[in-house]
Amino acid sequence: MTEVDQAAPAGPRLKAAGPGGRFGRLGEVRHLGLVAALILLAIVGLVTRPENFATSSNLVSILALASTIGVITVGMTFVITGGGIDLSVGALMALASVWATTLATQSYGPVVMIVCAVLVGTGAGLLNGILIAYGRMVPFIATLAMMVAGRGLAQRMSNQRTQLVQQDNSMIVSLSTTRVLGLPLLVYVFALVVLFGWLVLNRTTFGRRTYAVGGNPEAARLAGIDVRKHTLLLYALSGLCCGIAAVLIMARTTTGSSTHGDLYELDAIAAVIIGGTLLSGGRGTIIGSILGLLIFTVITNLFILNGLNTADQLIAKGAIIVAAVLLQRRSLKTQT
Amino acid sequence: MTEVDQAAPAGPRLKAAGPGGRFGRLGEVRHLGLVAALILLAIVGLVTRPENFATSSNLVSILALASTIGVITVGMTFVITGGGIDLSVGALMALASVWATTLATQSYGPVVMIVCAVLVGTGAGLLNGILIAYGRMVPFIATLAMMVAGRGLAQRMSNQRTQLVQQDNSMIVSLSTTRVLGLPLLVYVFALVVLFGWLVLNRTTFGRRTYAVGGNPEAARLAGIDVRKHTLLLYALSGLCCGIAAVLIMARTTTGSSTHGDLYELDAIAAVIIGGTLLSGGRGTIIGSILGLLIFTVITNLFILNGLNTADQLIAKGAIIVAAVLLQRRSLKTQT
Amino acid sequence: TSNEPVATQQASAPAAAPAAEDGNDAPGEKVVIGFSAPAADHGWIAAISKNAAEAAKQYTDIEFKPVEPTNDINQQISAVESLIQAKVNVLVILPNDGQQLNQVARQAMDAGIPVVNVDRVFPDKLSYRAWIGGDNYGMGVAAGHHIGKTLKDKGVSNPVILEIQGIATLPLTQDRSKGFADALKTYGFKVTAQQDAKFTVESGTQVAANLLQAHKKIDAIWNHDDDQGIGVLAAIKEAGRNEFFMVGGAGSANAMRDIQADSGVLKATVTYPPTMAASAIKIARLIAQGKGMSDLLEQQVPQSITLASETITKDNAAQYLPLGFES
Amino acid sequence: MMRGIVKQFPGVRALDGVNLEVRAGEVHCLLGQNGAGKSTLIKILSGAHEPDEGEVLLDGSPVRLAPPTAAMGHGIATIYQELDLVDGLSVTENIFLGHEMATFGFSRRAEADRATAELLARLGHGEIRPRTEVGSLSPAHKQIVSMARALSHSARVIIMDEPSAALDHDEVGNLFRVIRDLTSQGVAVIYISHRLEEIREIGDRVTVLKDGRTVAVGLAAKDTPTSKIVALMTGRNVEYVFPPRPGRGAHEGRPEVLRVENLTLPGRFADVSFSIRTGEIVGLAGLVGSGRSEIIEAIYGARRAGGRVVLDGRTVRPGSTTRAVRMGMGLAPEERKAQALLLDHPVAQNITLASLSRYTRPRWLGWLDRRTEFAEAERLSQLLDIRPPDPRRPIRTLSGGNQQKAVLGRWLAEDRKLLLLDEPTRGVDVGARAELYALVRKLADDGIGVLLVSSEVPEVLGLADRVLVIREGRIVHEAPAEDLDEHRVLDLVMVSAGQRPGSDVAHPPTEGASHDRG
Ligand SMILES: Nc1ncnc2c1ncn2[C@@H]1O[C@H](COP(=O)(O)OP(=O)(O)OP(=O)(O)O)[C@@H](O)[C@H]1O
Ligand SMILES: Nc1ncnc2c1ncn2[C@@H]1O[C@H](COP(=O)(O)OP(=O)(O)OP(=O)(O)O)[C@@H](O)[C@H]1O
Ligand SMILES: O[C@@H]1[C@@H](O)[C@H](O)OC[C@H]1O
Ligand SMILES: [Mg+2]
Ligand SMILES: [Mg+2]
Repeated sequence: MTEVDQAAPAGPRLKAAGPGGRFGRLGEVRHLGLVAALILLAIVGLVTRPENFATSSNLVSILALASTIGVITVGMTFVITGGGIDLSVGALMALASVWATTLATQSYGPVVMIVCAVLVGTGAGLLNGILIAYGRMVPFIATLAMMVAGRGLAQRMSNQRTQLVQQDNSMIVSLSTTRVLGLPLLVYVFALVVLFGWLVLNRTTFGRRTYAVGGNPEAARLAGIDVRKHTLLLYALSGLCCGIAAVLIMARTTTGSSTHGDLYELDAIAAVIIGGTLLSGGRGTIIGSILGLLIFTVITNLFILNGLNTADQLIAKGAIIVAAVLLQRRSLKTQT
Repeated sequence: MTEVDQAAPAGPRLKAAGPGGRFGRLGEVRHLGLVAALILLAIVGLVTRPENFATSSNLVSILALASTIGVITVGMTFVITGGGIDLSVGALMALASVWATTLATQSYGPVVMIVCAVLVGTGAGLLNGILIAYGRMVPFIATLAMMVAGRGLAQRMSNQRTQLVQQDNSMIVSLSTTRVLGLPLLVYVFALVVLFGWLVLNRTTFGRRTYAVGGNPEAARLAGIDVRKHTLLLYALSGLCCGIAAVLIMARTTTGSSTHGDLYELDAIAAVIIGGTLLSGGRGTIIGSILGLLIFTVITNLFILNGLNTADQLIAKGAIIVAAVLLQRRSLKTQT
Repeated sequence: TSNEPVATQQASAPAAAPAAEDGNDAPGEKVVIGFSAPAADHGWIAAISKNAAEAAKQYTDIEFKPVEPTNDINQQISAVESLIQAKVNVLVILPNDGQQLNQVARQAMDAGIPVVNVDRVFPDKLSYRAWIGGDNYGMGVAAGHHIGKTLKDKGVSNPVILEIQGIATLPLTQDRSKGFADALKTYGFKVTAQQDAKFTVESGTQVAANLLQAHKKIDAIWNHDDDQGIGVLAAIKEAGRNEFFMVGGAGSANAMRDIQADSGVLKATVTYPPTMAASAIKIARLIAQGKGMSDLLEQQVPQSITLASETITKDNAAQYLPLGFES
Repeated sequence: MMRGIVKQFPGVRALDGVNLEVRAGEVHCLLGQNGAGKSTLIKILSGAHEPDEGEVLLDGSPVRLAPPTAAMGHGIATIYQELDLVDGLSVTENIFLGHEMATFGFSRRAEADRATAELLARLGHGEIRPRTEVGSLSPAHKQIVSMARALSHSARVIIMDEPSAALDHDEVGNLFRVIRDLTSQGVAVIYISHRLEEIREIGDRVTVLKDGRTVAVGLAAKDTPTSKIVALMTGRNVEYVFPPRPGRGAHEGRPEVLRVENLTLPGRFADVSFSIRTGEIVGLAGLVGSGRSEIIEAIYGARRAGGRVVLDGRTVRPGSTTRAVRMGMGLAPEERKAQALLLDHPVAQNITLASLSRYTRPRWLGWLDRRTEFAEAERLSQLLDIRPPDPRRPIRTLSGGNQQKAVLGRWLAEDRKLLLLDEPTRGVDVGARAELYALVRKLADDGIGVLLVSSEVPEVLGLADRVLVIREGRIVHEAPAEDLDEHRVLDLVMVSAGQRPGSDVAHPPTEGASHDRG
């Protein structure tokens, strides 16, 4: 996608901010708008629902809600920064959750279930990667095909039914019910994935190469980077995240189902883009994506608290997204 | 999106194929794979359901099915070729259909209803364009916001009900029930839009500038093209197509509803991409998009003719998409 | 439909105003009722939300707290959690999927908040105090009997019977299909082909248009849902087919009017009334106030209430029309 | 006529009071080091940038030139330094982009194609077909299309920002013919080039820029001494000279770094065999399109080709640049923007891209020690005198020449066995050239092999130890550089290159540059 931005009459361009949190201050500046939008939403929350919004239990609830899709968003940030896109995330999460909750898998206990979910996600991600890196398919189409087929397979495995996590395997459910220092375990899983993602993207050669592969694949190739292998790994990483997300959704819903993660792809991509990652690749930050996701989650939470009807919610949501983005642009501008 | 393709070990590059049916022979070559895929699907149809598939009524039915989304696909081809994306198409079609079927609008008769649908679509498209071209929002986010808000508005206007086209206005419904030379009128509308789109994209300065704006916006700007205005017009055009599609869906379902056009954005984008338009802009053909769309429509038709269940349909659809794309790549290769 | 003459809209308002003399309707202690349902993306669900809200409005002692309707399980869980946190007195929940929301409903019960479960049922009885819903299996049975009997009477052998389902992944869809198949079996018939749609008008059109091509001669169609039925009928009209008859599902006012007019292929529909949401609110209020249902001998509200699925034909359409919901 | 032009970019004052005066019918040359502000100045003239201060006068009255359409309206056409063509459009469509021949919005395609064919013929390139897609053209042909586009405007002022950078000798002759043609009709041409001999040949007057200021106006192009011009540009006395090379036969008996056997890519090149010994610089001379870049890419593994490539005794598996780099090769590709740079990334990251694993702590983990990395980037950027000297700037904001230095820097971070340099001095100024030449020679002296492609024959002759002459994908001659001179090379290169004339253009005097070595 080419933003018109690039084509806009010169004047000081906004491009100055470097990719990655690489250069301290600049990195912060570019997220200022998102933080401002979040603060604004929080103020709205405090004003409209003083007794509910700022309670610790509500904040925990926001984090728990954000965690499944948050894990997926981390993987998506890598893929998009690396110049690709992954439409199959929701379907892969569903497939992994179904696979892990089949009777056969459940009979081996919770650890095997977790391993199964993670392997299924990673494996399907690898398949995406092979189609794209070695089959040279356009990422949009390859992952769309995977999305469609993944849901189909999940429906078939589950016989279109919801599969309950059995009593014996309730260890998995405890990820959502057990709290440490007031936070359910799954929030820690989410935090770990974010931390891990941030480290890899900002502090390792893998991360640096991701920027290169997304920014100018030809240059990356001529600089000796194995672009195909790298691309393959990016999709596998995204699949891995889907597998982890599957474990979290199993914990939260106590089920595996082919309907899990419906439209997650859109939400995850939206969070990543609103967080400042370029859809054309080469630029992106984990922090931005997570802030973007939190904005969406807080909006939803505010709506829940205020009991808006669906129609008004949607209208308001659209308006808020526009406002948040314009706010972000403005804050960037005044900084440069 | 950067395709890995670009980064792949060289060998004669595939750049040769020109944009548009522009370059006679070359133009045909690039669509060969799609045509081959269609023919293959037709053969499958003939073999599995000889008595149903090749009947004229089935072919008419396929065209009628393709027509609403087909019209939208034409607009989408312009937007994507021009370097953008439009996620709001399904929602805009729904909004236009609802607006045109409110009691107030219906009281003015079918012509006003049609004008209303077209104006609502175009107006909302203009708003998209303003946000993107002048508000400098990323197209993905701006049109996502419009998609969300558009559905909300549609729900609100219709009070979440399905609005029937009244008896007095059945002229609209006759677009679907009246046949000329065996084809329902809406198929002619579809054909006209395709023809119009092809002419504009390939034979007018507007069309050629669309390639420039999408392929190299900076070059377009230096060549004196008003990139912003052009971008604005592209989204308005897409909105216009949504308005026309709204008329067709009203004809087909005899209703206006906020649920119309669910996930059309994904289908339209997929058709455009499978048809060879680059998601990054600068390259695209109307013919390719329509072929891509027909492939999807025929697949669904075949599945239902053969009584496949949804799960298997989805799995097969995923596999067929992959096969079609690989087939297309292969046919391109052997041609160069 | 919202653009029908105003008169019918009024008439279709759920459950006539509470009879004044009924002691149960007399204002009691104040109760806060939390309400969560899927996104109102089609007529039936929209009617659910509206019926609930309107029922609540009739009582001065109810504070009605609806939360964001959503089709995402994860979000509905959060929504219910927020209601638990807000310490409502009683919850009315129509879950997107009973199994997936089971745990959070259980949490509510454990926290001392009684749950009234509507329509899609929780698998664990500890997760709800009362359930009210339609009889999905019964609906299929009713449709199956109507079709089976009609065809038998006509003396058709080996009939082509099509079934257009709603959302395939819902257990209620599977129950409906099972009932349908079981009933047809008693006549020695079976379903020739089955496709699922999504409860929306457009999905009905798309599926029906293709199905009509797959079967050149059809004897009967059962369509699970009258919302998508509008689209199915449009596709039939577009294809110019009329050699068969069709039975609908859920019982929308629109379908009933069509049946009454007897102008097309739609000859009957089997009900699945969204009035259940209004009843659920009343039940929730009674539970919270510790009252029973005055017509029953029991001191308490029953644990489960299944609404009968009735078959509506030209003969009784007029009588049921006021209960039909606008799609 | 421009007066007191100032242009500020965030953090840089690119132009700081520039004056320029151009007369009708003259070729006015702009000279200056990389980053001096030449491109910025002409972007103001073409309306692509708006000046912060200063005014532009046309025929004595002040004019506003932004946006580009305004400049075009005033008869100013521009060939930009970075080729700004649309790959997806045909040659004709690119040429008439923005001023299409159309009736009611419908393109008059046949007419436009005819006009295009005429323009191309005038430029001596009738063989480029109007309907060819521009993306499939070679860089040189793209440059021709850019020129045709500028001509299509029938302008009074044509600005050319390094138009000859992508052209070989023969092509430059053609270009000059066209320029003379234009000036004789009273068109003013503003000409930018880092090749002083071109200025000598075609220029009338010269304006010199240094650090965003005008340091000399209206010097006579033909007879201002080179030393004076260079001193004005650089503020010091640099001699445009090649470093001394080790004597004839110095490399004999040294081990081979590279051996290429029967390298063949059907339709592009065939049976290419040669070798490079440690410490040796081998030059590839040939016309544009003769296949030099493709040979280099094949050696590097970026293209699959038949035959064998042996590096330091080990066969290089074709098709993997990763392996080539790991084995010790480095490539500075021809099109830096498309093939080498991460435009939005800092200079530092562009420099360290190919040697990332050097800065990892446990290598297997890939954990970057960013301090070491940055220090290394800073060292190299100083070594190459990249300006402005701030490795944190996005490389997009550097001038073309400085970007090129960063690309070379990428391969200095790690010990290489073989460097493949494809047009390494394209767009690099005189001062920096001398430094680059010295650097390449030093690398060779330290024991690596260098394969050099350049369209400037003097450069190949001056820098290389041995020269391979390529014609139509085959090696037609091989000799020590001392045994060749420019005329001999041009003869070899052009025999049977038949269809193109161009020999009717006098060879430019091989001004001082190539032969007076220090
Ligand atoms: N968009 C920009 N943003 C910030 N700085 C810029 C931008 N464009 C140019 N500069 C800076 O302005 C100065 C002048 O650059 P310019 O491109 O005009 O140099 P030049 O004389 O054309 O050099 P070369 O010979 O290398 O092409 C340089 O320091 C460059 O880094
Ligand atoms: N992407 C491409 N598509 C089609 N033809 C190409 C492509 N790249 C190069 N060619 C053709 O291959 C031949 C050799 O090109 P190559 O770039 O190797 O020549 P060169 O000697 O390096 O010249 P130059 O100075 O232009 O780099 C030319 O005829 C060129 O037009
Ligand atoms: O949404 C469904 C409705 O449309 C169907 O007819 O009945 C059951 C509901 O859950
Ligand atoms: Mg320059
Ligand atoms: Mg070359």
